[in-house]
Amino acid sequence: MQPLARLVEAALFAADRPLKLDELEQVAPDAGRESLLAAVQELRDHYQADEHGVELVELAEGFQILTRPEYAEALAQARIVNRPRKLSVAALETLAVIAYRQPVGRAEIEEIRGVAVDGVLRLLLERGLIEVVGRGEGIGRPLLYGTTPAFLELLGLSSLDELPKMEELSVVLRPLAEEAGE
Amino acid sequence: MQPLARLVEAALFAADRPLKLDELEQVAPDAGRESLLAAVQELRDHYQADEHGVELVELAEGFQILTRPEYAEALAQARIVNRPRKLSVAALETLAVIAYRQPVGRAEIEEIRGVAVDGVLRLLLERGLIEVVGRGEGIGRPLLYGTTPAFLELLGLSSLDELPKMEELSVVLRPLAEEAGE
Amino acid sequence: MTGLLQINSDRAFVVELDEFSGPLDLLLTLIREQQIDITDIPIARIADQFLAAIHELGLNQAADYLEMAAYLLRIKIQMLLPRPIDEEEWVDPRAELVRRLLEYEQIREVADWLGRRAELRSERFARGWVPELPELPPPPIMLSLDDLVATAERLAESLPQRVTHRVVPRPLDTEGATRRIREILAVKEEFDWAELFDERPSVSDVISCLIALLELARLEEVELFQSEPYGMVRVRRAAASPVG
Repeated sequence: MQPLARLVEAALFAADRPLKLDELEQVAPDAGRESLLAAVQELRDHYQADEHGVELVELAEGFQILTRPEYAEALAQARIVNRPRKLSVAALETLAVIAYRQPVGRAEIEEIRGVAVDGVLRLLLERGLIEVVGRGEGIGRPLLYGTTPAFLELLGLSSLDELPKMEELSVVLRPLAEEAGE
Repeated sequence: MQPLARLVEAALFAADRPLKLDELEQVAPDAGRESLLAAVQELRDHYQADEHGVELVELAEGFQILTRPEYAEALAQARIVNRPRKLSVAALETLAVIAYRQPVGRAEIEEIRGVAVDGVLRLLLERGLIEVVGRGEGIGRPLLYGTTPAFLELLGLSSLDELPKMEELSVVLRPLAEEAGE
Repeated sequence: MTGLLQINSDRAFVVELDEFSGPLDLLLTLIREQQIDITDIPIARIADQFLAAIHELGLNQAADYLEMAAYLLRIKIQMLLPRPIDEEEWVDPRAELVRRLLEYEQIREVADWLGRRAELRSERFARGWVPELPELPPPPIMLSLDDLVATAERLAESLPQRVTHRVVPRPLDTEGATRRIREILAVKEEFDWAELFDERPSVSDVISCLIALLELARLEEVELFQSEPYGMVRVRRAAASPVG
């Protein structure tokens, strides 16, 4: 392949979105649109002629390299794309706080974790691991969260009582009199 | 390219992480390990011979397609990619201790580095470079840490065996008795 | 004291104001700068230089550095004690320090190697954009009880539980208070601020409302006024307010 086609391949591969011609121009500022289009064409032809497992397509969003459609099923079957994912540390921490302190509101979770948790809460709600179990006292009557049966199922627990006891996490931040009295 | 090499290419393209041979076997259940390895080799040779902008590398006990290093500058300049932030010396030192002594607890890391490492450990955990791999003996049953596949990925290592051997290092730990006797 | 001042005035060594990764790093730098044999450290001199350096670098508040300084001074004193007549019995007080320094040097070498590898790796990029295959449900979640419990314990450990004087009140909820104020303003043009509360509001509720009101006043959404000194604070929808 020609140097420009190689650079175009690297750019299309590494980009986190389809690239328009303008964006390719930024990668190779001296090349000019004509030669860039020729390079794109060369790459497309190459994938075609050498019978690659991927192809170069042009959609409204720009140019992109995609796997050929005939492999979609094998990839999905093997969960190459749709593999089970571990929860992020942020999600896991939030889930741990909710599991041990439910029902618990957002403010309290944020206090313990020290960061905003909106995004994580939404994710956990969408994945059915937590649900809204009520509303708290106080201004705005905050939503309170708890874990779902799906959460227990995922952990292979039959009830929340089976969660290992964690005195610290269920007690800390409870009424201060207790702690201060130590 | 041969059909199996095409399928391997599609799988490696579709994944955003290194794929182990096991995972490739799931994509092509009837192929057998030998022919899969041959297909991987064919793909690697093809990228090399046809001078592609990407190459196939062995990484984190698997295989991954990555852009060639010579394009890093152009891609970063054009904001196609963000270069990962460099790890601090503190983080690298902590990783070094964990990599060589895993499973290892916080106290031991602090003893070797001579500083508190809570913050660094948290950062490394959050970035998924280390994980809790068990608990030690003794008071409080301290958490023990080990490195993750993401650690290998970050360094471009195919396995922990690629780390420099202790005896290859220029500084060699001598037994205490020897020094005391001087 | 004189020693310290002396070191400050004639600086035989060059300490860069770069950050050190810890006291061992600083110590090793001092030793290297002066090409000192690590197994025969002139401990009195190094201890003074270490103290001078952490003072100069503003590290004299950091516990790790202070601990090392104390350790060095302890060795310095031990070195001054008369040795037993029988030299065989004598254990060099510096032996442990030497072992730690060598061990640290080793780790440092590995850390540098890791850094170079990471640098090389950062020149190569994996696929940035992986389109979802059409019509796939979201990927299943992997979750283990061990992970959850380890995470919970890690969190619990990091909580300030042993600090008994730290009072952790109910968190303020200015967002909720703002919402409530806007709700009332949507139906009333003006109201007593006491209307914001239940019969027995908590301190944090009152503070939340106060902060919310001040913020809304700043944004010119509301006007606050009193009809007489010490009178009840009234909240009024501002003329240009988008609310309502």
